Amino acid sequence: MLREILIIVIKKFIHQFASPKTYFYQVNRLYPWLLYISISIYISAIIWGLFFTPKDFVQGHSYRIIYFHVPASFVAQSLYAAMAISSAVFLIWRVKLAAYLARSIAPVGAMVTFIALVSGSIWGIPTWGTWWEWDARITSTLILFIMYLGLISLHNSFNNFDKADKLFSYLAIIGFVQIPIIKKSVDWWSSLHQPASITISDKPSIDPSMLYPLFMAMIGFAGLVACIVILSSKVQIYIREKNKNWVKDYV
Amino acid sequence: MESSYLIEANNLAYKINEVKLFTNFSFSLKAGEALHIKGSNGSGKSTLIRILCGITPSSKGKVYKKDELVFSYLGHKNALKTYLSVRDNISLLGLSDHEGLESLLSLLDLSEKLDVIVANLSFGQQKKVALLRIFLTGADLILLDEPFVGLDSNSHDLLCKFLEKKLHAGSGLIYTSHIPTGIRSKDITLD
Amino acid sequence: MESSYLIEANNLAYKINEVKLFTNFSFSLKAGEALHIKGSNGSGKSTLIRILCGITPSSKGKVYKKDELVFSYLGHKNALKTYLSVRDNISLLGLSDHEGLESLLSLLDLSEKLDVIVANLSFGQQKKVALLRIFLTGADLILLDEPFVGLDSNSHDLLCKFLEKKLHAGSGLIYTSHIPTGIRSKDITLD
Amino acid sequence: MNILLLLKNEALKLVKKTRAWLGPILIFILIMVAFPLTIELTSNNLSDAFYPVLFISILLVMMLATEGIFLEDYEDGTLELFLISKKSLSQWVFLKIFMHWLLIGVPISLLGAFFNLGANNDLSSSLMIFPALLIATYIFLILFCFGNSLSLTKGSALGTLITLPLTLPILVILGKLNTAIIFNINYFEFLILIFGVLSIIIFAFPAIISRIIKTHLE
Amino acid sequence: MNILLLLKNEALKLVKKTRAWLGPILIFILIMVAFPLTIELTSNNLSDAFYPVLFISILLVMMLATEGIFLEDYEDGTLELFLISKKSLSQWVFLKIFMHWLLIGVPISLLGAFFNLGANNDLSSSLMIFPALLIATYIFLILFCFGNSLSLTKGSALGTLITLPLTLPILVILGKLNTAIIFNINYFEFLILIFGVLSIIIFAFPAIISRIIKTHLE
Ligand code: HEM
Ligand SMILES: Nc1ncnc2c1ncn2[C@@H]1O[C@H](COP(=O)(O)OP(=O)(O)OP(=O)(O)O)[C@@H](O)[C@H]1O
Ligand SMILES: Nc1ncnc2c1ncn2[C@@H]1O[C@H](COP(=O)(O)OP(=O)(O)OP(=O)(O)O)[C@@H](O)[C@H]1O
Ligand SMILES: [Mg+2]
Ligand SMILES: [Mg+2]
Repeated sequence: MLREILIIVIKKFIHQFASPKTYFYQVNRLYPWLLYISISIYISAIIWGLFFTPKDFVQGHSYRIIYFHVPASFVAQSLYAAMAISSAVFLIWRVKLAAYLARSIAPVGAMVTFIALVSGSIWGIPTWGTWWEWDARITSTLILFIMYLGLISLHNSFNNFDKADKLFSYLAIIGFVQIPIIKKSVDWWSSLHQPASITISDKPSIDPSMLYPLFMAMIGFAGLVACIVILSSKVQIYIREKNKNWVKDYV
Repeated sequence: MESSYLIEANNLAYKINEVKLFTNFSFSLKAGEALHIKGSNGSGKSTLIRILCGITPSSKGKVYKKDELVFSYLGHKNALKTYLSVRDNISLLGLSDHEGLESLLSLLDLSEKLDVIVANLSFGQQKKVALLRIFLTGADLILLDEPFVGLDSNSHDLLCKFLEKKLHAGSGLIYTSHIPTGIRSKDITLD
Repeated sequence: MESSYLIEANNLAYKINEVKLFTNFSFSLKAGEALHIKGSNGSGKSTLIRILCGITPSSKGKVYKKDELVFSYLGHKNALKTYLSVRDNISLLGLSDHEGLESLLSLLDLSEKLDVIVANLSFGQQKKVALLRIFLTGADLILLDEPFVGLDSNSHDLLCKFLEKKLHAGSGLIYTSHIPTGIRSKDITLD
Repeated sequence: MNILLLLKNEALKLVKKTRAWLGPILIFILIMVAFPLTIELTSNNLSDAFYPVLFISILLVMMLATEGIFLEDYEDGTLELFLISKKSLSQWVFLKIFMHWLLIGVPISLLGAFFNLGANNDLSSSLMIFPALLIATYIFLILFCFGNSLSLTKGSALGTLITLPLTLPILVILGKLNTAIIFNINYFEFLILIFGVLSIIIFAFPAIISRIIKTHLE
Repeated sequence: MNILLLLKNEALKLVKKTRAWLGPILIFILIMVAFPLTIELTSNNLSDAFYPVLFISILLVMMLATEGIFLEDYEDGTLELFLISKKSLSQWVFLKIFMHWLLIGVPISLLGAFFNLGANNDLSSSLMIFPALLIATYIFLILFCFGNSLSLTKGSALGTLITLPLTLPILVILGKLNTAIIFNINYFEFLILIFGVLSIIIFAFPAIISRIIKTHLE
């Protein structure tokens, strides 16, 4: 008896919290804060990294693209994880908001993955002397990109949103297997790409003067991407619920 | 008593992309009864039958079926493999040893077509093969979506007779048809 | 005079694998006349129509057509691309600018379905789209194989009216149907 | 009994539809016969290129074999009937995949081992590649079925786009296995690895696929 | 005008049916991306295997692109309507093949040249391979259409079996051309050879194919 009441209460709570409307207004309050803080972190990281760290022993100035490349590569995968989790939440608890979120992460993920690919390619020209190499990590990043595209086109090809959400979620969850593969690819396969433990210079671990700004850059970048996800999710909520009264009122 | 009904629908509604196809559809069907679903083209008859079968979920409302209800369904599609012979198509459902097969085949004028591949049959003959498979499966409830389409008057009468026999024997029947059938049934119209 | 006939068939016969389907089929059709081909399932009606169209060659006999006869044909298959919208299917025949399109669409209750892909239409709606394309093509001779299948009574009447108007305007019509149609026509029965 | 009927049905459908059954096998033979022609070669080059071509063509042929694997049953209404009959859809999916493997995957693995004999003139490597191909064909079949079920009504382009990322890791492992065979090291490690993958997905995926198909039928 | 409508129709059908259009292109990309992964590579091996894989996959992809090229129109009744309309069937076949080439053959030739850049890092060989691919894709398309028209209702296995012997000579010439490019000799000789083949079959085959289709419709 007590347990049932408890379940009902929890369900009510989840329901309340997971209503697109609540989410919409909460996120609206959060958004400016997140945006300004992330921008300032990212900009200061870049200023620190670009102007106040020494030139790399081997690569000269070209290594500074790291403040772009590593955050993008990292966030590209994290976004996928977030999307897969959202999808699982949708499939298990039928929370509509989770499906909206998952769907809105996909294009952002594709974009960030694309940035990772392009920045890596540009970086490859001075360092490896080629802009592309069929190496495991690079290829698997390309695959991640294709995966995002596949998810988006899967969702777009159904005009019945209910169906589209379910199918999207199944695929997103199954596709998660590639994340560990990307992560581990450098260790499992001999590869041109930087393994996690070895740095760009010949030193055994990354120099703190590079590490701290890199760390900051990653946080700032992640925050910025989160802002874009928020925007994208608002668009998604608008598309799905434009017939609902609260959306009409809001607009 | 609930349990005297074969199938019961309560306030069914169906929306597709937020457009209502039908709302508030309720009925109940006892053993031996037939229900004729009428309505113009695109009014949602086929969709309704699919909801009753449990293939499509309804947007609102519920369908109650008797426990362990065995039912068979034939939609606009015949579910025949056109590249297989009539015999193979029947044996796909494990019905090739059915004792009633021979007589039904000759009734439907299909005896000679047993080894012809379905693609080489005429439109009406294909429908008859599909119906034959329904006849052979014993079912408590038969759902047919425009079964009379393409049948000549002879086969039409045969189908009616068969269905009436089934009704007598205590099965239920739900069907759609744009042409009069001659089966005594409750009508219901979707608009 | 020969030339007053739209189409004339002389002693047509058709065998398939040396089994006769029909023999000695003759008729002639003047402008303004309709011919209703009757027969049980599998008697060869569709085959006959295809022979008249010139798709299938007959085993014996000949079909004479008026010079430069323009004719349109709709068989059991709708010749629609189900993955394209109704609009695209119409424009495949170059008919999307036809002035009669709008009014016909609303008559057939299809105005709202113009951008729906054909696969998402109901059975009867698909038939109506196929018929719509026939309506839009001006032809001296119309050959229809069971065009009334799956149509609700409203659309059935519309089709009859349209065909009668065409007959008045001097077209010829050859069709098959298992159900009574209400079009005044010569009958001929294949057995 | 029931399972037997299902198996028999799938076999009947597959065999009678030569496009679905003989087609992929013929195409595989075509590739393996044609590819040496495109190389102006010393046989050294030939055996260099042999394994990549073998793996890629197996991938492709499995893709072909599963093209429209559920589409026919979806379009002609068989799937709806099946759903109504209260039999287990995931069991049916499993049996369908299994039948495809038996009738296409196994012959192709055999042929692959045979062609390996031709290209490398080496019996032991053929014996080593055979079980790997057996496993790989099964895995590919399952993955492509997954993609095909997702894109059921939307054509196989989408299905391919979806499945592509999932098959690549397997290809990479096959590449490793190839090296392992050539240098005769670690062979069993990689074989066990793909076998492990197979044993995870062999039952899990049919269940997922059956849920996806149900979603489509709604 | 009439021709324009036909062309527009074929383009519309092909593009809307992504399975027929994007599918083959995607599969081509898949192969070219996947095959390096199967080689444990020094980039030397990679460019050794590149050309065979390129040619074989172009052959395959053209086969896929033409699979059921006439079947759909046959099954849904469009072909009958066409026959009645007194338009030239062989013109229609020609336009259909041409449209497939434009929408699938050309992109794939471009991609092939591009991947060649990736594998060999050599612009001049890419520029040389591109026209050869353009011609080869057209020839393959025509030949496979021929096979498909023969086996129209009987599935593509038969069609493949029929076409296979016809495509082999082209593959051999492509192999020669490949050597010609690498050693920079005789390139134009071979190019003119396949161009000659194309110019013979480009009009002859549509006429033959249209007769075959008519026979099927009877
Ligand atoms: C298109 C080419 C490239 C792609 C797709 C790519 C992709 C990636 C990915 C996926 C990561 C992992 C991020 C994470 O898990 O946190 C990464 C990290 C990294 N990449 Fe790249 N990369 C490319 C080119 C390069 C180049 C040319 C360099 C420099 C020589 C480079 C240097 C690094 C470094 C230093 C890391 C951080 C390693 C760590 O500590 O984990 N990458 N890249
Ligand atoms: N995905 C979709 N998008 C838009 N409309 C759809 C979709 N799916 C179905 N419909 C519409 O829903 C209706 C379904 O009709 P249904 O097939 O149930 O009709 P019906 O009553 O059986 O008609 P008929 O007598 O012609 O068989 C049609 O009007 C169809 O256009
Ligand atoms: N290849 C073949 N092998 C054997 N029989 C065939 C073949 N092709 C056609 N037939 C037979 O020829 C007849 C063709 O019938 P057709 O389609 O003309 O009939 P119909 O009068 O239109 O019938 P319906 O009213 O059912 O449409 C059928 O009996 C069919 O079985
Ligand atoms: Mg219907
Ligand atoms: Mg007929």
